[in-house]
Amino acid sequence: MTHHLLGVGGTYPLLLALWLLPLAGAVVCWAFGPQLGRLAGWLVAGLVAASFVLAALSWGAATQNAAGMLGANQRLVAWMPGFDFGLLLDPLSLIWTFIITGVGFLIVFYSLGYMEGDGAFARFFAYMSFFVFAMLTLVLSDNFVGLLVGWGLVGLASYFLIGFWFERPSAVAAARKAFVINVVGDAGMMFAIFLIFAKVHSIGFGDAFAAAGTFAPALLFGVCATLTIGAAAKSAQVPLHTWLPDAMEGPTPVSALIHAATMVTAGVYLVARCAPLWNHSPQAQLLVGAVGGVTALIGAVLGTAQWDIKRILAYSTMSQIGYMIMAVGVGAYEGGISLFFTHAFFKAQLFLGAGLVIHALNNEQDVRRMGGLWKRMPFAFWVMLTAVLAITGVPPFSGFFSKDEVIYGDLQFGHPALFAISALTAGITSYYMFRLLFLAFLGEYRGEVEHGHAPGWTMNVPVAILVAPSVAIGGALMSGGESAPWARFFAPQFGAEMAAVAHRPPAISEGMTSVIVFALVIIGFIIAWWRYATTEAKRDAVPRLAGETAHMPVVLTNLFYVDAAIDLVFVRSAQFLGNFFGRMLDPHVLDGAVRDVAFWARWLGAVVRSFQTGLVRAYALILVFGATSFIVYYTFATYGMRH
Amino acid sequence: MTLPFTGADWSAILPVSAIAVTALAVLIADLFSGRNDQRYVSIAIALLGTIVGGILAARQFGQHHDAFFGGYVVGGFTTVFQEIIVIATLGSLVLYGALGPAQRIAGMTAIMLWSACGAMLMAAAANLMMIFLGLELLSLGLYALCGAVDRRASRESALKYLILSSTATGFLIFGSALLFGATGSIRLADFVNPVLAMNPLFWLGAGMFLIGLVFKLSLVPFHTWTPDVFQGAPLPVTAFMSVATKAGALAVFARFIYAALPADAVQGLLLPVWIVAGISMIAGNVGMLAQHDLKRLLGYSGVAQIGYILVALAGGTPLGLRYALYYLAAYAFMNLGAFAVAAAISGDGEEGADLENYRGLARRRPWLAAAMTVFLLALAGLPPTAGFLGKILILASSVSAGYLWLAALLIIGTAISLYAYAKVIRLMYETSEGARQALEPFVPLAWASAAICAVLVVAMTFYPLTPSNVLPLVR
Amino acid sequence: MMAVPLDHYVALAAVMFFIGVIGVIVRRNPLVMLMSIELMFNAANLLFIAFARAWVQNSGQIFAFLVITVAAAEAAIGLAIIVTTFRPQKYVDVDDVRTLHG
Amino acid sequence: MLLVLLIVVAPIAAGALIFALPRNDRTISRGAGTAVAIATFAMLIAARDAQWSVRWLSRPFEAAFHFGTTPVSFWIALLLALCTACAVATTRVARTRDFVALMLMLEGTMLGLFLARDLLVFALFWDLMLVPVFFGLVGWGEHPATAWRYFIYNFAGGLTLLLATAAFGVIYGSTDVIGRADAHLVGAWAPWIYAGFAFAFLVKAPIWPLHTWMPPTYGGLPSPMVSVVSAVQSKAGLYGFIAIGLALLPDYVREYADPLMVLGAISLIYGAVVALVQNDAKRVVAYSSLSHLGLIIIAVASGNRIALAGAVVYIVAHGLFSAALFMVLGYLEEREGTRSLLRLGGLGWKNPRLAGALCIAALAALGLPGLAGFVGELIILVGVYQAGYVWPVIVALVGIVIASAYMIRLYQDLMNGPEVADVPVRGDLTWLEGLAVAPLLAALVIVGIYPVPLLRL
Repeated sequence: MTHHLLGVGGTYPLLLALWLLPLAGAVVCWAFGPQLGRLAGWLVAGLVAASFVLAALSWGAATQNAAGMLGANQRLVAWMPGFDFGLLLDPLSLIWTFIITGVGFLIVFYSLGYMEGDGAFARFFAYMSFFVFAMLTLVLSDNFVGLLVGWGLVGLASYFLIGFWFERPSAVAAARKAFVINVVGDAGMMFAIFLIFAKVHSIGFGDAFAAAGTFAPALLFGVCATLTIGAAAKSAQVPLHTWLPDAMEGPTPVSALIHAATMVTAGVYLVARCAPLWNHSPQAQLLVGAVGGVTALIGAVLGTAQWDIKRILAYSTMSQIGYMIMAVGVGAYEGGISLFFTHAFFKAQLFLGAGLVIHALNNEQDVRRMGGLWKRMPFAFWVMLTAVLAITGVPPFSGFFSKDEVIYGDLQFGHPALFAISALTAGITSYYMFRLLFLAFLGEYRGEVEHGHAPGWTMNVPVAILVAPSVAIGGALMSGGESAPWARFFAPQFGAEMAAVAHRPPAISEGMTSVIVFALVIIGFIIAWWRYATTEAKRDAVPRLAGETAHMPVVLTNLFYVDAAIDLVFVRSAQFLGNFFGRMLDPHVLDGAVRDVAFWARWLGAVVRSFQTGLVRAYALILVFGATSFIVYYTFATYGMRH
Repeated sequence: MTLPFTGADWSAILPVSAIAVTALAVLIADLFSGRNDQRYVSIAIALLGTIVGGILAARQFGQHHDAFFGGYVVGGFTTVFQEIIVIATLGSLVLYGALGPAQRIAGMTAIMLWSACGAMLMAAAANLMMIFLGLELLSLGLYALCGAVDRRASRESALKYLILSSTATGFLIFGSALLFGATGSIRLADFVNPVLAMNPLFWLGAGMFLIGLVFKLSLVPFHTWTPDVFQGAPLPVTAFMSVATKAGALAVFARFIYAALPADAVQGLLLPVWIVAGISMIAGNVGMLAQHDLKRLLGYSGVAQIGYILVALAGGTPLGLRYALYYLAAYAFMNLGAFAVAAAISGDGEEGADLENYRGLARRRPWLAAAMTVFLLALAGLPPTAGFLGKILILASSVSAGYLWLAALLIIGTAISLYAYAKVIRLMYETSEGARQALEPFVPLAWASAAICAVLVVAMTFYPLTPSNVLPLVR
Repeated sequence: MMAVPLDHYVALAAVMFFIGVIGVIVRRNPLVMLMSIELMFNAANLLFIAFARAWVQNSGQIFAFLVITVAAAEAAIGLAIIVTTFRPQKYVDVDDVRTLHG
Repeated sequence: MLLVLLIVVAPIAAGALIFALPRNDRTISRGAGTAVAIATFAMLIAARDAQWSVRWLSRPFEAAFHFGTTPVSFWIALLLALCTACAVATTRVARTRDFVALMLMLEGTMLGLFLARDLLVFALFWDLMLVPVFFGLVGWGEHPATAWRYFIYNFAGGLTLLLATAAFGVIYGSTDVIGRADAHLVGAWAPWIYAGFAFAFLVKAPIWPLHTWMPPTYGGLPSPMVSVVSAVQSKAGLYGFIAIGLALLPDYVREYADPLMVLGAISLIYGAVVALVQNDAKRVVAYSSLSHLGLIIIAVASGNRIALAGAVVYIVAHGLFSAALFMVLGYLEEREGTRSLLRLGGLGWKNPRLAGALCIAALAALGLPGLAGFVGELIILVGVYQAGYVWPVIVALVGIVIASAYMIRLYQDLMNGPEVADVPVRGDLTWLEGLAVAPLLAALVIVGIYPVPLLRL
């Protein structure tokens, strides 16, 4: 069992700097945006780069493993007993930090060109910088509440960036949806925190994990399940995935950074971070694995039915994250993280490549109105091609190794059903990715835009840079199983789990699985080719696509009715209740009761006044009536007393 | 032959006689004073005399003496009631000075002084004859005062008051006769005889006697005269009635229940009174709800306020009497203050009675409006006024005496009453076009008395002057 | 010893008082109402006298005299008020006097 | 220490003095009002642990004009002074002089309430603080019926409080008990006394179903006053539960915790779903407070120490963000002449500062991690769960989700979307307005990061 997280109270000031630099950037850009102008972008890029450098410098500190204490630690503030806050940099958070700041830097740099001339240039970079800060908060916290804070703040940043062009009602709606669903996740995590705190009286990871063995199974499952809600909401897992496709309303760089590379993988981070909890709860592992598997499949299936280039990528992201979640769920932490790592590169590359296309075609996103672009923008074509090969897991591209680990992990950890699902998904993935590639780049151009504006170097350079890792990094780090640098890097963190499974070898070897998966990938490719890339398909593409659009299975066009169900069950019912209470119960029943009291008081007053007829004799009569009742009382009271 | 009375006896009635003589002085002075200043002469003399009377009465505080064979008790709470009556008289006389055109008011002033004497006699009376004497002296004066203005309403109020009040008096003396028959004595002190506790004649007598008192206290269902008479009578008279009559009757009632009842019969003997008090607290307050005439509204309010005071007495505890006195004093200031404001905004006639004339007062005369607000809040029992403290004292005594149901009725009644009082406040402070623009004249006397009352009403909250060692001197 | 037992006086007084009360309620002429009130007073006087005799206590008799005096004064004021009230019209009827109500 | 008395008297006296200014004065009264409020803030800090007392009654029970803060009331009082200063600084209503005077009197009376260490004084100020608001509703409110509903509803509560106070005094012998640890009342009467207190507190908070006076009142009052009322006056009831219920009658709070918790939970959900569909911006906030106060009631009912610490944080947090929300909405209404979510939209383009202020306040209200609201909610629920109540925690979490929905809706409908043609956009926040809201927002951030002082009970 790894007790390496108990580093509370340590000091590592570098960590503070690397954490707070982006925040400074955000504040400056937010406050002095107009004055800064284009400088804002460069400032943010510089600061993110700086914190990347700092992260690189802290490699040693993060990987140090002295006295059972892995990583570097910086304490921040203590609210009250049990509420100690601190930062933690260990291999896990280091990897995320690298991606957040590294890929983040590239994308910010890319945005310099992409957001060129936008009305709210500075605001965009303020948000981006704020997002980086928030994401760092998430991965660097050494306790659940800090994690939750980051969790909420990235949700806010994503809200701002999805709704960045907030004059668009669709963007506003998408932002609202994303935010609320993410809050559902936050609520789930809060509940997990309550459960944990009630048990261990601390919010620190260390205390919770140290005590993980002592949790009652039901309690532990509860904790993991509620954490899973958080992970599902943030990582767009079924059934809380519906916000991710809509999130594509945001600018493309945002989709690349937040909704592909980093934020949506927070769920993976969460499960990996809480490995000690999951390891003690097989049911929880099964739950998360199942969620991930189902999401991977559904995402892939829905990806085949999309026409919007960014939505295709969004569903593929959802599917890929499904893979990761499944992997870390079943216990193949390295595998999941490696897929996250490589995915960050090639998915960012895909989005940025798509961004090149969209930018060039004046925000045209429908692949039906693309085609033949490889002639117009060969650079984009090659970029996309490499990325597609990477994501489909064609050796020796990086995706091959990571996905291989993930899929084989299912078998290793004894989940053949999940293995089947993920293998199938791999095939579908290759189908829809090549479909995208063929539709966009092969054949004849089907759109109207004659010559959009060509992307500048600030956009091309980052994409070019990304090509390298998405091609090579898998082979460089992850080939060679146990002895691979990747495995050795994570050995101190997840070594125990790996060892736990080492002694039950699955039925078929890793090589065998690779062959099966690759065969499915080929099949997917062939179908895609046959449907979209044969000469006749290319010739009469327009009517074919129209026909396909018309005959698209309704269940797919309605996205499995998940949106509709959520809308009906939660949104509509809440609004109904609200209207009933606010327009019916409140004014007419509750307040009505009050008004009735007033009414009866006035009525009583009228009764009293009705005796004031003004007639002396009537008054005398009333007087005498009163007197009589007195006399009667005083006459008979004594009788009553005597007998 | 020599009279069987000692000098102490004469000195006991000195305050009353001082005021009575003052009344004569007013009449005489009126003959010799010039046309345009006579009203002020009358007022000045009357005020002077009343103040002297007040001082004389105050000097008796603590010096207990049963004058005239125990028929006239001074010291103790007599003094407190007499002081309240004196204050009421002063306040009302001032209103005479503030109101109306220069006219002969010497007569009214004198009559009011004599009525005050009657009330003061009631406060001190310790035997049935003295009670009757005081009551009639008070009432006869009031009949005249009510009808003293040449207005139809005024005459009507006088007639109603005359007939109803005399009827009630009839019950009172018939009751007195029965009491006399049951006990063979007219001294209240002789009624404490335990053997009477079971005597039906005594019970019946006490009952009919109480009818007379309850009428003067204007508790439901003996209240019917109150709204009409309050509305019809001239402003100063209403002010005087609202306090002095009640003070006198309350004094008699207090003496009756504290000093004149066989201990083990008190509960049963007084139950009807508590019941009508409870009814009054509700009926009086709901009666206020739809009124458009300030005097009428205050008439109904008086019905409820007396109910509150009786709640304090319900326990029959020494503290209860103190709180009743405290609340009565506070009530005197609230009411006199309210009437002073009314006088200040009525020119020659009775405009001060019509609530319409209060609309937007805050814009024209902010200070008057503020003072009126204080009085209304006090009547509603809101802080920072004596009304608030009085309420809590009354609640405390009723709770400790176990009369929770009265406390509950008090709470309910108060909640209702707020609506009526706050309605006037809102009238004064709302900014509507309907409000009249003409600025009310500055009336020094009325303003002064309003100011004094306001200050006292607030001050009494923070320095509750509840007269101590009252009860030992009741008998 | 007394010729007529005390109860008779009490009964008579009660009857007188009752008649007085009824008179006040039913008659519309204020003068008659005043008379009825006098009747009530006198009922009380009768009681006072009777009881004074029974208890051999003259304070009762003094009380009776006092009541008579006061009643006279009351009648005087009452008449004055009635006159001023009904001066405008030829007949007297309390039911006409009802401007103040509500 | 006389300073304590001064804290209470100064604002009231100043309010009275302001009437001496010329009738149509604006700037002087506004400035003076702000200065006085800030002065009270400073005096509060100076006199944190000081007390001042003088005998009031000796019979029928001991009572004293006894002032001094308790650990809880200190923060509420500070909040009050801060809100008043901010609200008065930018008052822009007809008859400014009178209004500012009222605001100061409101502050003074409420300070009296929160500094009172004597039940009777507490009851006195409880009724007294209704009066300025009543005048505010009469003189500046939208329609008179509101004034009645507010005044009589709360006065009814005040009366039960009065009766309970009297009974407490008679039975315990003294009302000089607030902030004393040893004063516990038990016996046959105690439950009824607790009931009397509880009714007053529930009306004041308000808690469902006694809340119907609140939406019209918050909607009708001019925004400077409603920001103070919603921020602080609504806390009087909760403070009562903490300082009187839990301190003097703990057994009965515990015994009747479940009904209290049910009411709190109902208010929480009820307010949230109603806020979800309101189209009047102020009413959205009004119903949201119903929901938020429900959470605090749950915390109080749980009686758990951590939950109470959280309740204090949340009381302050809610004060800050509701005050900020109402002030910003007030600025908005002054500019646009309407506060209907249906008519407004897209204001964010032209008024970034306005949008920013509203955004921060709204985010704090929906409990965004990192802001004060979150701290309160988290710690409260941690405590409530620790106390063994599971279902209220779940209800609260549902409420938090709905809160995010209606607050985001509020913000987006006003600031986002296409600009609406027919409403004029009259300029962004002035520097003064910005300066007035800034302290509240800053406090939200600070408390959100470092709530430690508030957590020391």
